[in-house]
Order: sequence, then structure tokens, then C-alpha cells
Amino acid sequence: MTIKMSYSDAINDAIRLAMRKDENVILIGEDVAGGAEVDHLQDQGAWGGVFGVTKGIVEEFGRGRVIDTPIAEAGYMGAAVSAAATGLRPISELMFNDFIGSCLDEVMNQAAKFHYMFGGKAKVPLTIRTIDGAGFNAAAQHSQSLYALFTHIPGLKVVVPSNPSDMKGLLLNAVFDDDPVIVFEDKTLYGMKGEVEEGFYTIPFGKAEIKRAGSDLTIVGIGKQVLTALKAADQLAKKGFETEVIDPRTLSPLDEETIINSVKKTGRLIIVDEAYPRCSAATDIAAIVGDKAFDYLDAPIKRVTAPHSPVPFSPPLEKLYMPSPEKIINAFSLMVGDKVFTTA
Amino acid sequence: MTIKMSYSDAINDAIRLAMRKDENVILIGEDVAGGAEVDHLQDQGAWGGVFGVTKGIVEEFGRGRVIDTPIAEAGYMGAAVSAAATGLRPISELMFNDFIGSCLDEVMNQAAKFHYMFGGKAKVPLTIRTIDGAGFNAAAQHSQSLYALFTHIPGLKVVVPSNPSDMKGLLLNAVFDDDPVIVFEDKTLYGMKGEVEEGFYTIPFGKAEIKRAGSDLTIVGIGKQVLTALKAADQLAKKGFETEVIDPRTLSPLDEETIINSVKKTGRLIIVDEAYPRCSAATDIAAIVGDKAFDYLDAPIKRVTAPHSPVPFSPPLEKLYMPSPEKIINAFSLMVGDKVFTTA
Amino acid sequence: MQAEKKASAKDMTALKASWIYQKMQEIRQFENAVHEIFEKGEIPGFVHLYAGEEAVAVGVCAHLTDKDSITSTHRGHGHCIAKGCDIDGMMAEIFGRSTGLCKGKGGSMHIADVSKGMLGANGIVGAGLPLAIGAGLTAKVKKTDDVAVCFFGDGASNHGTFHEAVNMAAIWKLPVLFVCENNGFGEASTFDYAAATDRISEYAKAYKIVGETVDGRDLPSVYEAAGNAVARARRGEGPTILECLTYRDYGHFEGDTQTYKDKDVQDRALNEDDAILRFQNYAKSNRLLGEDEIKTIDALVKAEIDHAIKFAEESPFPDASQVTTDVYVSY
Amino acid sequence: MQAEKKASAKDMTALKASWIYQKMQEIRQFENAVHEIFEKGEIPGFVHLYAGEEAVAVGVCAHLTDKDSITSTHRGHGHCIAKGCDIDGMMAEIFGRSTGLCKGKGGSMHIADVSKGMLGANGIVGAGLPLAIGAGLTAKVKKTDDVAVCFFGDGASNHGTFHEAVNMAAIWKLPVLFVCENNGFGEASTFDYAAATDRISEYAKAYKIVGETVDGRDLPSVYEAAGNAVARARRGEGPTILECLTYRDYGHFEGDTQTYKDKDVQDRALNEDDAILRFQNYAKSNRLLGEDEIKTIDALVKAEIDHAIKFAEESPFPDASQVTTDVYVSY
Ligand SMILES: Cc1ncc(C[n+]2csc(CCOP(=O)(O)OP(=O)(O)O)c2C)c(N)n1
Ligand SMILES: Cc1ncc(C[n+]2csc(CCOP(=O)(O)OP(=O)(O)O)c2C)c(N)n1
Ligand SMILES: [Mg+2]
Ligand SMILES: [Mg+2]
Repeated sequence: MTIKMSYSDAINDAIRLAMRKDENVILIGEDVAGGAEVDHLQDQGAWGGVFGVTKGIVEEFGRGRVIDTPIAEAGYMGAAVSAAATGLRPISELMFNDFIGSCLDEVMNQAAKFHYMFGGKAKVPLTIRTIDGAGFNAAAQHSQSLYALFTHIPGLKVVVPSNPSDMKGLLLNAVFDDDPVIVFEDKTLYGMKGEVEEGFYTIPFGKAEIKRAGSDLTIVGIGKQVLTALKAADQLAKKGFETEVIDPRTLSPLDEETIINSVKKTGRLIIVDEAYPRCSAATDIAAIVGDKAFDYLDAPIKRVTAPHSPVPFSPPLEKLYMPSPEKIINAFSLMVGDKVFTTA
Repeated sequence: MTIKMSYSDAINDAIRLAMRKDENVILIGEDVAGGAEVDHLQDQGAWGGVFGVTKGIVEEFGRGRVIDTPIAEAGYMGAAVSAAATGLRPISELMFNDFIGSCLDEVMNQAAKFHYMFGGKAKVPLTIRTIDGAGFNAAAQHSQSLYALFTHIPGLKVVVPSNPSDMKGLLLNAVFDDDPVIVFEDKTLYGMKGEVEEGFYTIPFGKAEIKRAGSDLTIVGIGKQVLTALKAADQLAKKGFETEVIDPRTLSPLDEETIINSVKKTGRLIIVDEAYPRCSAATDIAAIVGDKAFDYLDAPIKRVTAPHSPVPFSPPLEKLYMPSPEKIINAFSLMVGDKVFTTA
Repeated sequence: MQAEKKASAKDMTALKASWIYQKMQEIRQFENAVHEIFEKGEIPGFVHLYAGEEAVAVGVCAHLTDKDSITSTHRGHGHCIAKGCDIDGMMAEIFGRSTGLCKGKGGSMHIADVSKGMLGANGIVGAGLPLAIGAGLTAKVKKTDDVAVCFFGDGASNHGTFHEAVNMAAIWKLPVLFVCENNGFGEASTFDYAAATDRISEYAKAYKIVGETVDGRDLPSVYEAAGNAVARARRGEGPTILECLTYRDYGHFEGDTQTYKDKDVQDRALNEDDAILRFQNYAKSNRLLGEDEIKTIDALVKAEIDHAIKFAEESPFPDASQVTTDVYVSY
Repeated sequence: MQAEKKASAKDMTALKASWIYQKMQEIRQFENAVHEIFEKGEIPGFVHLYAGEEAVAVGVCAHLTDKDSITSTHRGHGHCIAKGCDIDGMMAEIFGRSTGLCKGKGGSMHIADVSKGMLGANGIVGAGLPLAIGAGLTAKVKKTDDVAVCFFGDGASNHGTFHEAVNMAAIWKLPVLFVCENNGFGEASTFDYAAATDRISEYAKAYKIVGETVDGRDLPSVYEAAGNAVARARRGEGPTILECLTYRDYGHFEGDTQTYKDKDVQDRALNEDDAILRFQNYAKSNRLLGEDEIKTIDALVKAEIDHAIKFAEESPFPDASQVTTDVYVSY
């Protein structure tokens, strides 16, 4: 049975299901309960996170398992790492992924490396939830999409859900995975509705989803950019080109096979990624496919990304900053020769 | 006039020249003077950094401009950022690049973004010196090469000198550049000797150097891996293949033109990078060249990198972990067909 | 060293009082206007209002010149105005227009004007603390008598940068004033919950520096304590932690439901404990400002704010080319 | 709450004293051996020796079981031994052999044994402080009476994680003991230079927790103070900062020229102020250990260390496949 549910509610649902299933699951972060220790405030009035995503969870599970922290990212993230190493399964919220600057060590040098450095004798079943994405005019320090930084680091798993149903299944998979996982929640998707399976289910990591089949072009979209890719595919279909749109769902591990198989069929690849362009998920996928599907490529692999700039505040600038169906179509036109489009 | 000088001495020389030239240049970091405030210790006995690279500089310029800090990376790096914004030209040492986890915010969200966020009205002429590189059995938290993280971030310039002469010229260029720059010092190169021009000179950013000319293969080496590339080129030459070896010198900006022109000539590219393989400088260059030199490629672009693992401690493991001439030659043999080598 | 005369609010001149009152009004009216415009949906992004805390920014900045630096927070409008940023340029920035102080690229959370010594509002909690150290270091290296003031919240006091920055300022005797705006909340969490200490000024003892807590809704108290701290800093006597107990009249950000607020406390803050009202009374009873002068300033400020809104609304958005300019000075 | 009996070094049994002395000797002889082997060039990488500070690790760990956790530092050998890590496995790890506690993948700076509650030596200064909070949190959530001990240096006390961790432990009343090994130096910089405070235990007041400074070369003082702090933590009375004044007999790392050290201080530390000598005297004068027993333990430990070296030297290096195993539990 599926029900219609927002991306935000899917997260809330997943966290509750995880916490019901295993009492070692805790939720920790800044204002994740929200409104801690104010006498007149009952739990039901509490914020539940800066976007209300975790609202009500403290009511069900209490302050013992839903823990508001001081503004001390290194402190509580480090705590979550060793809580994981000593028997809990913490879900630790880094409010905005832009704040990783305050706690990268805990993620990169501790969580990601314990298992390896300690010869496989420790495990860190930690899930980090964090908000990314531009489009809210939240400016340069609250709009970044920093998943490439984490994909670079061995020992971490990186999840970029593009819709409510994937979010729920991937988040549940993260919580019960024995490695540290970081899940990116695009802030502009919180209101997105979709059909979501009721009850507990997981979606495995490293399995891409083909969102639309096609034979002329493959587009890989990262996170929200799957939606931009689908819009571009619609427009291309009107011009007679059939696009295969792939949502990798996780960047680490990456389902190379599904992408490569698609490119073997279409001969063309565009990667759509709203993150910064250098040393990015887009270059990563381009390099892998360019190597492993070299003989099948009919045109250079194109990347439609943000420019090499911080995210601007001003709404028209931010709009220009982002990938768009038009930019994708332009890239495609470069691949196949302009005149196709000028005559269309 | 050139003199023979080590990589380490070239750094020391550059810092002194910069500090003599401009009294706004200061050196700040943990133990950069070394042995602060011990009564019996004269400045000449002070450490000068954990590898002695800045030894003697405090003697010449005094404690007012050579500033030992507490172990507080966020604190002193943030201080260096705004010291730069208010009129100084700080050279701030992040002892090991692995410690960026304690001060990424100051670099990524402050230094890199001030100029843009403030509409071009502030500048941050900050130079960060930091140590990277495996090969010293320094294990997972002291052996990383994290330049990809910085190359990803718009607003930063990223410098990876492979020899004493480049180090001096690039470091001097960094200090007098008006943007934030991070310079990577490979710890295993400190003892490397080379001919270095005396006195003040700068090497501009974004200009690659062709270390060896060739027509059969292009190898781009990052930092120390230029040396591995040169060794491989020697061995390939014995088998009759002429390799062009390119040292990009700076990853941001990147001299795409020199690399692309070379690939247009050779039709083949290998990138040698000892950093982690995902979302890396290697994938970055592969993606760019794969796009812009698509029609000239005779074989897939190969990346010879570390595996997707933390750096192991044990010496034989660390050796296996690193790129090597053999791995480069293997990659080349895959590109041209094995039998060339079996018959050689 | 000869004993220095202590600053006292009693020494405040009528001219200073008039400047202070005008700045407080500018902040209040600016924030009220932004609040209304935001509700109408004309302002994009995240906005955090300073209304209610005016006595802190103004009481401190009253002692500063353009050569002194301040670092700020996500709640930065008040600091900007008190430090002398252009109000038209601020409003245009919040509207995302090309005439904004940052050409529309920064927005509310990143307003800056380095020429005024305003080193930027900051979206990262705790980031301003080390930045203040850098400005203090510049003063020390260049041997000026400039000071650096760091405004930060009670929430920020729990961040590691607080400890690192205060310790560095203390060991290097930097001319830095740490002004904690303790409004009782970090987002929806209370100070009482999040901090083990009762008073942020308490930390000063361990660092062997001066620490003081004052009523941050009482302009004269802030003015006096800040005056003494700034003077000490200029004399080379090192840093001070000045904790100002205050309250934010609006929510954490615009759109906040404020369920965590106590109605009675809020009522008191908006009425008898209002910082502007209290300063009006003080200024009147000390014959610094008359009723007429107050009315004149109120009206003048209203005109300023109206002008700023009009200026912002009529200004163009930035040109498309602006997306990728100003990333580097040169590249 | 009824007044709890205070722990006293006087209550130390002969059995405990014997355990303590053996652990101290194990650390000392282990470090001396590593020092020699390093000089010969047989040990790779960076090595930081704990010799001289034995009374801290042993005096604290004497109160812990395998269910209690400790976090450690770059100078971690002493903590490992005191917490019961296998000495053969430790030595093999430092040699980079497959039989090492971490299969040779971690080395000196990353020795760990989670089954013993040893959460790892750590190459990142200050990293252990938040990690200790997590172990304390697990105890709280699982409602056990386990405690977490964080060993950290005087240099680390200036890092932001110190403030963040102590504050969190205090507000949540976590069963955490913060043990500062104040050896007067962070690398080559002195504590006096780098920290504004005279005593790290001074900070405790602001956090409203217990803070105490003891002579860290005096085992009974550490033992007593740690015993009381651990008992408080087990009773749910929250964290303690315990500062132990000590000295490291060797350099910061092996290879350090130690120009920053004062010869007289070093001499005193290596002779009359030696922690092991002082404990021998204490144990003898309190009739806890006789001269014979001491000699027996010394010899036994020598055999242990010799065995460990032989074990390490004869162990194979890890297999090539080990480069890429253990990155993930599953991928
Ligand atoms: C490093 C970091 N963590 C968290 C946040 C999210 N955040 C923004 S404002 C805020 C509360 C700040 O509280 P306080 O310092 O008391 O300032 P106030 O809002 O009360 O003025 C938080 C948690 C942030 N912007 N940066
Ligand atoms: C975050 C970080 N900064 C700097 C270093 C380099 N470093 C290693 S040990 C050390 C000194 C530590 O001093 P202290 O905490 O007093 O410990 P001690 O060495 O005296 O035992 C420094 C600066 C590091 N490893 N991690
Ligand atoms: Mg606050
Ligand atoms: Mg120390």
C-alpha cells in the first residue's frame, strides 16, 4: 500500500520507523526536538528542526532519545561517532551541509577511518542527515551542495535522494547500515509529494534507478537535478530524441554498471549536477564513463553544473546559477550539432 | 644565478624574501617559530615548524611577525582570514592538510567567499601553507593529499609544487596574490634538491610546465607524482614510446590549454594522482580533457591514483597504495594493447 | 601605569545621545519595515531581525570609529547600522538589487562594508569570533590603537571558536571586545539548556581577563561598560568579555512560530522593558533629549527608511554577468 | 542523597598496588624499547612516547573495567597498556605487522581495541574530547553505569573541542572524566605561552562542574582523585576535569631535538621526580610491595616486552590484499 507523502514527511516517517524498530537508534542535533527545556512548552509545541522535518518525534520517543544539542557541531558529531562505535545507531543532523566546516574532522578523520585504521575491529553505524541545495535564496553559506567532498573520502557512503519514496527507503537503509552514511536532503524538495510505500522498507545502496528509458541520450541527474533532467527529457522528446534519465541515488557506492550500460546503448551522456564544477560528482562520473565506455561514446560527455562561483543571493542570479532544462538542451545540441535545434 | 637548494630551503627562502619585501607579511601557525616563551631558549634554538622548514625566520623577523599559535586551527585560521581582510598578507601554516577538519569553515565559507559575498569589496590575500602526501608511514590521519577538496571550492587557488624552484616562485606568487591561496608541500619532497634562482621571482598561476616532450602519450602528474610520471616516461622511452610529462603546478586555476594541446598531439592521457580516486583532481582533468579533446583521443583516459581507501600505516601496504611507474606502464599497456609490452 | 578615569554614562553628551537615539530608531524602524515587507513576500531568503537588541549594537559602536572593526552574526542588520553602513545600500542588498552594499550577491546574512570596518554579517554561528582576532592582530602588527569588536550570541558561546578566540586574545593581549548578545535563545533552544554556565562573563576568570554582565536593554549600562572595555583595549590592556542580557522581539528568523517563547516575558520586552522606550526615558530625565527632538528624529528616520525601501524597490536586479564576477580578484 | 565515602589512596590493596606497578613498568619498558628500536630505524612513521607520564594513565585506569571507555591521543601507548590492550599486539602494530592490534593498518597513532574499551589513539589533537562524550551518551541512553574517560594534553585544552565537549558533558551530566595530562608542552610551545589560564581545572567553575589539579607524577594523588571522579560519574553526578601535572621524559616525537627543554627540570623528572621511583617508594613505605616483588615484576615485564619485540619482529607484514579491505563493513 502506498500513500501520498511529502519528502519531509517521508524523512519523519523513516526516523520513527527506525526508532521503533531498534531502541539503539537516537536522533541528535541542533533543535531536532526543538525548544528544549522551556517550562511552559510541551513537547508537541517543539520546533522539530529548522524546517520542522522532525516535528513530533520527541513526543513519541522522549528527550532521552531525541537530543537537542548546543551549537557545537564538532562536539555533538564527535559524540555521535563514538556513540555509534560503542553500541548506538545515531542519526545525527548537521542542519545545513554548509556547516561541515565546523565538524569535518569528526566525519573525515574519525567516522570514515575508524573501521580501516582499527583493522576492521570497530564499526561506526552512524547516519548523518544534512540539508543541501540552492534555490531558496539562502546565499553562499546556506545553499551549497557539498556531496563531492564526502564522495572523495573513502569510508563514507553518500546518499542523494531525489523523491519521497527513495528518501524513506534510503534513509532506513542508512540507519541500519554498519558504515557511516551521509544523506543529503535538498531543502527545495521538502514539500515535494510522492507515493510512498507504508511501513518499513529499505532501498539498497549502489543501485541506480532508470527514471525514464531512451536510446538517444543518457542523462544522469544528481539529487534534485533528476527533476531538471526529466524536464529536459520531455522537451527533447518533443524534438524526437528519446532520453534515458538515471538517478544514481547514491554517489558512494556508485552504480557504474547501470550508467555504463545506458551509455553503451545511447552513446551520449550528460551529467546534471548543481554543485560546483571542479573535482565534482559530475567530473567523477564523466571520468569513469569516459574510461569504461570509451568505445561507445558518439560525442563528448557534457556536464551541466553550477559555474565555479559561490551561490549568489539575488534571485535572478541564483536562477541563472542553477542547471536548467535549457542548459541541458544546449549541451545536447552541442553534442549532436546545432542545426537539429535550429530547424526544430 | 641559480644555486642548489632543497624544497624545504626554497620555502624558507621564499618566506624570508616575502617578509623582507613587505612588512605586512606575517607568518602564523603552530610552532612556526617554535619553542615560544621558554626563558632559556633563544630564538635560534627554536624549532621552526615540525619539519624545521621555517627555522631561523623568527630570528630575522622577531616574534611580532612570526607568531606561534595555540592548537586552535579554527581560531588562528579565522584570525589569518580577517587579518588579510584588514590589511596584512598572512602566511598561515596548517601543519598537516589532514587537520583541515578543524578549520574548513574558515577556509571554505570565510576566506573563499568574502570577495564574492561582499560584492567584490573585500579581498583576502591569505596564503595557507600545508603539508600533504603519503610515503612517510604517517598513517591515515597524517598522509592524505586533500587538494581536491580545495579545488572544488570556488574562491580558492590551489598550488601543488613538485620541485624546489617551482615551490619558491609559486609560493612568492601566492603571498602577493590578492586571493586566498593554498600551497601544498609534499612532506616527502622536503629533502629534494634542485637548482633555484637566487633572489625574488614569481611563477604565475595557471601555467603548466612541460617537463618532458613526447608524441605518444601525455602524462599529467599532480605534485610529487610528476616524478613518478618522469620515471615511467624513462621506462617507456626504452620501449620506444615518447611521453610528454606535464606538471600543472596549480590545480585552480588549471592550465587546460597546455594539457589539451598535448593530448591533441599524443591522443593519449594518463593522470597520476596519489589522492583518493573519487571526485578528485584526476577525475577533474579527465572530464575536462574528455570533453574538450574528445575528437583527438585514441584511447580512454586512464587515472593512476590511490585506491578508494584510507592510507595504510604498514610500509609494504603504503607502498602498494601509491602510484608507481609500474602502475603507469600497466595503464599505458591497457591503452595500446598488451602485446607491445610482452614483446618488449 | 597611572589609573585611568573610568568612563561613565553620565559623561554622555547631548550630541552623542542624539546619535545614539537616531541609530536605535534606525535599527528598529529598519527591522520593522523588513518584517512587514518579508510578510508580503517581497524579500527572499532567510532574514533574522535585530529589533529589541538595539542598545547592544549602538551602545558599543558609540565608542568606535571607521578604523575599528566589528564582526557580526546572522542577525547583523543592527550591527551594520550602528557601525555606519549605508541604509539604502543595506535595504537594496536585502532586496537582492545591484545597488546593494554587496551588489545583491550577499543578502541579509552577508551585508558588509569593509570601508566602515564592518567585516560582514555571517551565516556561520561562531565564525565571527576568530575573525575578530584577526582584526585585533592587524592592529597589533601595524601598531595602531584600533580595536576589534566581536558580536556573538549566547548560542555561539557554546561553539569551539569561542574558546579558541578568547584564549588567543588573552594570551596575545589583543585589543578585542567580545560582546555576547545573550537573548536567552539559540534558535528554539534556551541558553539555560544549552550552556552549563549561568553567565558567559564567568568564563573570563579562567582566561584571566575582564568579564562583565550588564542589562543589554539598558543603553547607558552597555554604553558605560563598552566604553571602559574599548578604552582598556586601546591602552593595550587586552580583551574583555561583555555579556549583554537582552531579548529579540521577533522570532529567530522571519517565519518562526515562536512556540518556545513565554508570553509574559515577550509582553514585558515589548512594553516596559523596551530598549528604545527606556532610552527615551533616560535621555529625557537626564535632559539629553527633549520630546521635540525625539519626534524629529523619529520622523527623520521614518523618511530615511521610506527612502531606503523606495531606493531598493526601484533599483535593478544585478546583470546576468554578475553570477561569475567577483569570485577572484584575478584568475 | 546520602554522603558518599570518599576514596582514598590509603584504601589501595596490595593486589591493586601490584597491578599498578606492573602497568607502570610495562609502559616504561615498552616506551624505552620503542625508543631504542626507533633509533635503530626499525620502526616506521611518527612515534610519541608516554614515558614519564605513567602515573596518569595507570592511576586513572585502575578504576575502570573493560566496559568503561577511554579516548586517547597521539601519545597513546600508555593509555592502551593501562586499559589492558595486548602488548604483543601493540608492538606488532607499531612494527606494522599483520598480527598487530589493527592488523598493521593503524600504527602507533591509531592503536585501538574497542573490546577493551580503548577507543583508539588519535592523530588529531582534541578529537578525543567529543568522542568521550559519545561513549558517555551511550552509557546514559543504555542506562548502564559505565564511565568514559578522555585523556588529553595541555595543548589540546586550547582547542575548541575542549569547550564543546566539557559543556555538553556538563549540561547532560554525563559520566565523563576529562583527564588533562599537563606536561607543560604542546610540541615545542609551552603551556604558559599557549593558554591564558594557569590551571586547566580552573575552567570547571564556569561549567559548574568539579575541577581538580593534582601532581601527575604522584600515583596515589592521581589514583585518589580519579577514584572519586569515577565514582561521582557512576553515581550520575556528572563530569569532572582532572588536571594532572606531569612531564614527558622523551621528546615530543622520536627525533625531536628538544631544544625547548630546561635541563634542570628534565634532570629532576628523570631522577627524584620519576613517577615509577616515587611509586616504588610509596608502595614500599606503605608495605604494599616489597623489594623482592618489585624485582619480580621488573623481570616479568622485561620478559613480556622482550616477547613482544620478538613477536613483532617475527610476524609477517600484511598481505597485499589488505590495502583495500576494511574500508567498509560492506560496500
Ligand atoms: C555553525 C552553525 N551552526 C548552526 C547554525 C544554524 N543557526 C543559525 S542561527 C542559530 C542560533 C544562534 O543563536 P545565538 O548565537 O544565540 O544568536 P541569536 O540567533 O540568538 O542572535 C543557529 C543554530 C549556523 N548558522 N551555523
Ligand atoms: C588538530 C591538530 N592540530 C595539530 C596537530 C599536531 N600536533 C600533534 S601533537 C601536538 C601537541 C599536542 O600537545 P598536548 O595536547 O599538550 O599533548 P602532548 O604532546 O604534550 O602529550 C600537535 C600540535 C594535530 N595532530 N592535530
Ligand atoms: Mg541567542
Ligand atoms: Mg602537552
